[in-house]
Amino acid sequence: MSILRIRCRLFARYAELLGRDEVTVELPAPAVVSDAVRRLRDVLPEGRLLPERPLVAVNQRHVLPGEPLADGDELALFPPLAGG
Amino acid sequence: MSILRIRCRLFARYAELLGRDEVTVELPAPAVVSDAVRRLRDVLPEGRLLPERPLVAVNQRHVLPGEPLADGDELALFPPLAGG
Amino acid sequence: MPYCTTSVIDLAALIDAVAGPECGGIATFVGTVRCGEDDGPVRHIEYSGYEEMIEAEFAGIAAEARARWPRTRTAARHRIGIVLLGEASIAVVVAAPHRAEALDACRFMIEEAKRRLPVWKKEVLQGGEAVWRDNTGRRVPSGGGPRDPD
Amino acid sequence: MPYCTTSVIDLAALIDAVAGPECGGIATFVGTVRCGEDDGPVRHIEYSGYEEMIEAEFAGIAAEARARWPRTRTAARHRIGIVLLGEASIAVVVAAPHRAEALDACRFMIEEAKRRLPVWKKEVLQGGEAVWRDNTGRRVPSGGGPRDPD
Repeated sequence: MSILRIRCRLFARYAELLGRDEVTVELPAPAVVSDAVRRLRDVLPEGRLLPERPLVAVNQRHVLPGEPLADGDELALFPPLAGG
Repeated sequence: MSILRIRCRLFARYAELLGRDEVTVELPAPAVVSDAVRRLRDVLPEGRLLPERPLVAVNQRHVLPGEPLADGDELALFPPLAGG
Repeated sequence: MPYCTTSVIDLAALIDAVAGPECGGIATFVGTVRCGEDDGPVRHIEYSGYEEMIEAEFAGIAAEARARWPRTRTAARHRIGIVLLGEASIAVVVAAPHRAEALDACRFMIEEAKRRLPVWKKEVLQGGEAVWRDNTGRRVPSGGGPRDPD
Repeated sequence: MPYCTTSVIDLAALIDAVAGPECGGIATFVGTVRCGEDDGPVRHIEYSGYEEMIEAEFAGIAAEARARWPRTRTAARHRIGIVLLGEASIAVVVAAPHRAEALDACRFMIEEAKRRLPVWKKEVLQGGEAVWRDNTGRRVPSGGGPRDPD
């Protein structure tokens, strides 16, 4: 069974809440975005402050929670957007 | 029978076509805008160059050809508008 | 503040006139004299208008916009006289607390201005010939030519 | 040309960048930091963003606009960092041969920017307290507070 290394980035309030803006998680393949989010909620101190279904981008592209992940992907977790 | 004196103004291409930008006509009351336009087409040299139903304003307000006229009104005849 | 001007339109000044701390969005539209591929070689445009009525109509359009979108602040100008290629002939500026109001009111004002302002334009071509041009894009030679459609 | 900037947004420069003799209309939208009656006393706003992705998203939005309205030319900026009351946080500028294309594309771009740009804002109140504010208008105290809705 292969392992996916996913670089997870936290932005704005999420980075503030968890006191960090980056963490790498390893997941058994195959995995989708929501698997990585669940892992973050489980393993990070204060991880439960993250929502179960945050806005997410993979490799700088907005995606849905069912998006498959590949080894080396960057997963970004976004609080509600506030641009403009 | 009372008489309405209507000050008629011609703008842009209409003024150019008829070589004048103003003429006063007298009409028997009651009269509407289209009566005044018909009179202009009848009495002015080159008056037939004016359309039978031009854009019109009475006292600086856009109106339809059936608009009643009152003594002293100003009637403006407009070529198709080109503002903006 | 008059809506007609014979000077270059200063968009920044119009924006300054409507901006304020309670406004979150400013929408503008600027119409410029163009010389596109489907046009002949235009040297400049001469705008003429019934200026007192332009003032009345533009004031009415602004009042209608503020009645429909009460929290908007508006400014507008139409240039009269010779306008060179690329210069602005009209500008509409609307500030509002939220963007939808600003965008909707700006569009309303430019559409109504096009429809209602008593303004005419004569294109002066590179060779010196002049043609009247209406808002349907139809050209009519200056000084004669076919009658308007009845 | 980067879409993110930490400097004051220069609307005139953006307009100059898209204007041209083939363009007959220029539509712009500028979003400004406001302090309206329903807001608390805001001192300034701190915008932060995922800058590489803002560049990618804004470039995508502009490309989509040009695909849908092929004759448009576009320019846009989002400011990052401290933005004072009344200053612009975002500007979108669209030039086109005809006004409908310019207005439609401008609106499309600002709506998509609001929806897609990875940008966040923290309001710093007069007393120094900071609150995160999302685009629904909801305030969340900085550093804690309730979870986002799932």
